[in-house]
Amino acid sequence: MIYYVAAFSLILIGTYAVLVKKNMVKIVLGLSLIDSGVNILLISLGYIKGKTAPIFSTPALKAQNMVDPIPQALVLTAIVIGLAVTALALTIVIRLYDHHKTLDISKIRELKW
Amino acid sequence: MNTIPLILLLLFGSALLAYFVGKINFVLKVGIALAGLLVSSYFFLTLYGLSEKFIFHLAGFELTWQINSLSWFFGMLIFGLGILVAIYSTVYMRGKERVDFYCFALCTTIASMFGIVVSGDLLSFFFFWEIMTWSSFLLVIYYRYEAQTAGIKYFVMSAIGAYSMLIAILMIYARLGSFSFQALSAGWQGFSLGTQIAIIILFVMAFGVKAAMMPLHTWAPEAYAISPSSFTSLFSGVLSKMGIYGFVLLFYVFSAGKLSASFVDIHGTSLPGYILAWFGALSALIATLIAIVQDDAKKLLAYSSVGQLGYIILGLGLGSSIGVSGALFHAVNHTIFKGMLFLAVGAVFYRTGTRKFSELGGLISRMPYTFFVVLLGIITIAGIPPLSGFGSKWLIYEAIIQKKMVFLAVVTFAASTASFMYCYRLIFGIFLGQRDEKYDDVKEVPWAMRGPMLLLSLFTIYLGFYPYHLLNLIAEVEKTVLGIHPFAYGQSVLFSRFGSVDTMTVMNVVAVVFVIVFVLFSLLYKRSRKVGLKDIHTSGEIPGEEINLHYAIDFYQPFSRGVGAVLKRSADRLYMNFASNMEGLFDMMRYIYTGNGQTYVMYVIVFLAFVLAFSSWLI
Amino acid sequence: MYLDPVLMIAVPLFAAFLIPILGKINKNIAKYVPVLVIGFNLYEAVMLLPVSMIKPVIVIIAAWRPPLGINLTIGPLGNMLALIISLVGFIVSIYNIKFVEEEPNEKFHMLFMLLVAGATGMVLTGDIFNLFVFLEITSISSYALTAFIRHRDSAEAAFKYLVIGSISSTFVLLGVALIYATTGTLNMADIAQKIQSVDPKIAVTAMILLVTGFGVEAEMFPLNGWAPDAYSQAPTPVSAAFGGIVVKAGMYGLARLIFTIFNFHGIFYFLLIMGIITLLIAEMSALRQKQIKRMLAFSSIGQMGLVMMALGLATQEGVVGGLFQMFNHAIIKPLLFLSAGYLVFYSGSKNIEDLDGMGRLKPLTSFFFAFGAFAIMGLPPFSGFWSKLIIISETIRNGFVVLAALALIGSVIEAVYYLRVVGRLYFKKPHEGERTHYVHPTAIVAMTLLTLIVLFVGLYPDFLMTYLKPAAAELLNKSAYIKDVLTAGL
Amino acid sequence: MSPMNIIWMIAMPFIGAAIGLLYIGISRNITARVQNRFGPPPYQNIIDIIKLYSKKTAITHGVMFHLGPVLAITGTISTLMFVPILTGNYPIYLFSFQGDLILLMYIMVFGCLAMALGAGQSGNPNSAIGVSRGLTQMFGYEVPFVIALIILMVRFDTSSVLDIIKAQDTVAHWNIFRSPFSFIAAIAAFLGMMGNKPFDIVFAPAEISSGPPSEYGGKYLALMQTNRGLFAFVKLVLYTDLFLGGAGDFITLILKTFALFLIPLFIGIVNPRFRTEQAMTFFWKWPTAIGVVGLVLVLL
Repeated sequence: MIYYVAAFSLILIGTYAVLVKKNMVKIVLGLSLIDSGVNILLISLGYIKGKTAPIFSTPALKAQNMVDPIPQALVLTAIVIGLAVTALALTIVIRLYDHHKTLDISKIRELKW
Repeated sequence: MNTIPLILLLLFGSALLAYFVGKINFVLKVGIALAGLLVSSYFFLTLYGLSEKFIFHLAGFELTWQINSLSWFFGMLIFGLGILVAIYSTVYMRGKERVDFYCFALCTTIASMFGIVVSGDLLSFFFFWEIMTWSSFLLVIYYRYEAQTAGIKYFVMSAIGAYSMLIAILMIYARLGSFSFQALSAGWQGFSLGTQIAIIILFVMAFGVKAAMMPLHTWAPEAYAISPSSFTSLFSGVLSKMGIYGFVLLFYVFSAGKLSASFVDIHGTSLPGYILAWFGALSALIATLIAIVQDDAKKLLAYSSVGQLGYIILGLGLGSSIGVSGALFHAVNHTIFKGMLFLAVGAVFYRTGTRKFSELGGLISRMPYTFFVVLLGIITIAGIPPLSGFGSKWLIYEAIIQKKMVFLAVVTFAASTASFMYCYRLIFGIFLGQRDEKYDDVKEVPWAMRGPMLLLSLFTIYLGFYPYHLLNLIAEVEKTVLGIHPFAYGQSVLFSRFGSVDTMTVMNVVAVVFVIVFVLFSLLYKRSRKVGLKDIHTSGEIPGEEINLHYAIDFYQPFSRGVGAVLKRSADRLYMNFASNMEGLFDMMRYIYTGNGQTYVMYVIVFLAFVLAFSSWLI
Repeated sequence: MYLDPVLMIAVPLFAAFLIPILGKINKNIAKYVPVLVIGFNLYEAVMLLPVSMIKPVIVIIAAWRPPLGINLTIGPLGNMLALIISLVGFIVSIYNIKFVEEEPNEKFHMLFMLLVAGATGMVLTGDIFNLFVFLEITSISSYALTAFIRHRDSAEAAFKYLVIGSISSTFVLLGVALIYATTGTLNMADIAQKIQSVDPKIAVTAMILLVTGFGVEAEMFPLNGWAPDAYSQAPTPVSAAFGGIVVKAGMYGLARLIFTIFNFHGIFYFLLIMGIITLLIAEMSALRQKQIKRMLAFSSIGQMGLVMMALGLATQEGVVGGLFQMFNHAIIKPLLFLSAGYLVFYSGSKNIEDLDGMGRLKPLTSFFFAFGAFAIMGLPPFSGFWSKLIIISETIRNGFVVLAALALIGSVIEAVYYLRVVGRLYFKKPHEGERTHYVHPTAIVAMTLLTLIVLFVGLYPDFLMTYLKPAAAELLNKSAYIKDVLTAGL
Repeated sequence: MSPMNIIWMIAMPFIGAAIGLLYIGISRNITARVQNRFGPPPYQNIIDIIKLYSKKTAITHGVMFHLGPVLAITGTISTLMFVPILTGNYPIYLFSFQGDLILLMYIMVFGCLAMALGAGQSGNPNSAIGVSRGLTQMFGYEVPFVIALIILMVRFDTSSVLDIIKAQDTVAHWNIFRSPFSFIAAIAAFLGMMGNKPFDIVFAPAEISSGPPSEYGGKYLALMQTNRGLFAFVKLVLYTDLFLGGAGDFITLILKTFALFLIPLFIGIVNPRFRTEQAMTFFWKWPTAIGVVGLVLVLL
């Protein structure tokens, strides 16, 4: 349960940051937070209390005793994607800062209407 | 191979060919266009009296192309004027830029008009209708710098009309599951009254725009004035007839003459027809009043065109055989005289470079042939016997009075009288009065331009005394397609229940009297001495040669004072205001896109929250 | 004869990462790689077409049969869209050969191929998580491409796009998570089968999350804030690719979700209404745009609104119309963007008012633009006519006369702003100043190809309709889809 | 076609012109008497015309200038051919079987328009102004005129003049009594048509030096004057046919037409001239209103 709470609070905090914070770095941070939240959520979906990692480390280990492996695979992918997005976002933020000398998103609105 | 697709293929093919091959030289492109037209009109002539059908499937819809007497009748107008215009263009367009483009658009327009009249189903009708709209739009904007607003206005009004037609067509399709005219006329009575009203209104919007019916006419004056004159004559003479063709279809083919089954009758005409007749009559009157005060010859003719089309619409609305015959007869006349007049004005423009009455004058001795054409043209347009305009107007008036629609008759007669005024204005402003010195060297236009005009004037004389063949054709149309019992007519005698007129006698009387008087007058008395136009009686003052006393500016000033109340109001201004207000309103919409990334994210979140909140509705 | 369809994704991906290496060897090779690779994709898509029309091609990867393994499901719909994507990609890559001069151009080609690979993957995959992954590949390459030109505005547009896009992809991931939590599977056919037994509240929540996520790519109002900026600031071929590829893939995701996976009828009405709202607002916003590409972007949104409306009808004919419209839009909008790109290139300004008199200076490019404008307005005999006709016809047949009328009002507005631009091109006097640029033949080839397709489809729509009908049927008949996928490899 | 008819056809224009000119001469006398002076003899106009015909110089400004008067009188004679002149025992129908009222309405205009064209080529701005005024006024008076004719046509359910005459077999059946509204409207229009005083804006000698004919002289003017007389006669005969039951013989014809002729004359003597737009709008007020009442009555 605690995982769900953590996941959702991360998502909410991230969303808050994206919606309210003017600083673009903080927005990117918010995006990362949302990502992490969702990842935790995914992991916790597959987590079953008292089960072990889905690796056949010992022959005695049965599939019933493992947690669901698929969410973990998914999360791995998602993390990579999230990383890529964050990296790209930060480069763009750097470029924006170069051009505009500010990180305030509300001041960067040359494209409108 | 079936002839109808062959003709269409030929026409569209020559359009494309003229465009692509025509890059090489002038003769080639005009030649191709003309040859394509001539060959296809030969094939068209072979279709006379036949009723062919060509059915095929496209995009899952069944399409029918067919020829019957009605389509032949309108096809005759298209090809007749089309060829003359093409011949005229060979000289008129020489030396102008982008002639290939012109030829392409001209051929496409003619092809699409032919497509319209051979359409046996609503879908191909709409298909060709749209092609006609854009190809004629291309010609309207031919003079690039000046034409933008006129062109866009034309296109937008046409688009509104066409889309309302589309809705009507698809409403019919949704109910009948078929686009064909036959299915429609069979299934018309199954529609509820509301559907019938909606369909009629939507169709009338579409056809009214093309037929320049008041108050949907506002595109016409500008578009007519701005397009090349050679095309304008086709535009006004034939293209606007497509609207008339549409009205014929709507009132006599689609509804199969059963409108009175669901609507009340007024004076023996079903209510929609009666309303249409009023629209026609008011168009005739108001457009005529506006035409009188124009200074631009083509605008004058444009308004006059609106007025004359009003007569045709009026005749169609009446619904009796004599009214419909009058309307179709007048349609032919309108094609002829509008063709003549626009070509003649084009000829004047070709030589002088202006169309304004205030700048022209006294060209009669310089361009006598053109003058003659205009003279016959205005006599026809005014409906004065013995030329053909009288015959059609006579039929329409008889039809109105037979139905005892007295107020309609008053309005129509008044419009007709008023048309004398602009007729005179047209001929006086250009050909009579004193001539400006700079036009002293103006020459008559070449024969390739004179020929088409003179040919058309021969037609109006011929139809003036012997309309028998044309009436036969019209009677054939009425019998076979429209389901109306044709009225009685003789070789040259038109009968109504009311009275009759013998066009041959009228023509003979006028001709004989004229010849006698002319001969007596010219022979018995001494030859007259000719003096210049500026050698006039001016109460002692002797104005110099260079002073031009041509009375052309504000010619009907007292008149415009008298009817100022009518002239002051303008549907055009109303629409333009409406359009700019709407545009301002629409413009507000783009402020949704604030440019702030966070706002956009906010939209996403709000959207999500909103949909989640109402998610129970989605289940 | 077609090769393994996996290659349609694998080859562009592989080539994409090969390009930087090739670029080291010879700068010029990089230019031609995309043409070849996407040409291969096009070949594959065409060759697959007759096969997939009869029975969906299910490619099982690594011998894990559905629902367990990841699989590609190439039904008529997926194949059609793959065809559209590779066709547009191919033509745009021809155009790219000369147009993209800005350094580092091999990176551009790399990203472009990633974009195509991602979009192709989206339409071919049968796995919902893969759908998400490919969506991300597409989006990330789009963000990067948007920012490709080193200009302050491009970066701004890219950032907005990125923020909205990544938020929305998070929603997609959340939706996937929810689905997985409740059904325990990621295979779309399997989900479709099992979703029946899931609590509808959860299912609907998952659907809304996914619809929101894909709605961003599909430019649904109000999720389309990124579109005008990104379209107008991205390099021209990228704008064309947005219109022809990214949005199509997004729309495919949306359609797949609501037709195949979920089973809620309310969503169709919702889509219908959102479609008309999107259409109207976009057309109204486009009316007074000052920049040509921004105007085209709004027009693009409007077209997608029409597609949504058609899909929202959820009838065979309606969906055919919607797919037809997607095809048309995918062909015509690149034509407009590509020609507008050259016009902008000549005039050196993105503003419409600086395009005065281009019709005289650059007759060919202006002709292409005017042609595209006429085609997208839905005038016969161009292809746009048929799709619009079918959509409006279906709308009216289903009794939504008012919606049809509103859509047509949108068309009238569209006519006004397109004609204004065309008018400026042809009527106004050109500005002073010398222009020495010439259209490169590759660009002419690209635009001519598009023009010919438009004309051919317009004159002979049946050709396309025969393929669109099974595609629409696939969307509407989910049980057949489920059966085909789940029994594959048996 | 009987020889008698042919003779009448040839003779009638001359007779008509003579009568018309005589009326105009008499009108000059009457006007003079009212103004307390002696006018010229009634036949003065005819003498004038003969003099003009025999004048040696004739100046023309061009083809249309030449053709204008010719066409004008052609129009008038053609109109005459379609008006039944005498009914009774020795009828003079000419061609009136072959045309109806609508034809008459239009063919009457032929002459006016031709004259306007001729005047147009004279190059004199006064002529053009006159024409402009004339057409404007014509638009005015045609409205009540048309209303009057429509009342008659609808009432008798025919557009043939002969049938309308036939319906007025006794004095009590004359349309002047049976359709008074129509008659009033028609008479108002008649004032305009005749161009007498309040409506003489076309010729207005003091303003635009007699307008359209101002450049005409010699044989042209002679022809125009002939035309004027003949046209007056035609109109009078037509009104007689329509409202006074036609005429059985020449004496009746002359009495009736002269009576009609006096109406505009007397009105004209005591009235000043209208402005052009006043003249036009005048016809749209009372005459039209009265006509509309007639229209409503005939419909009921």
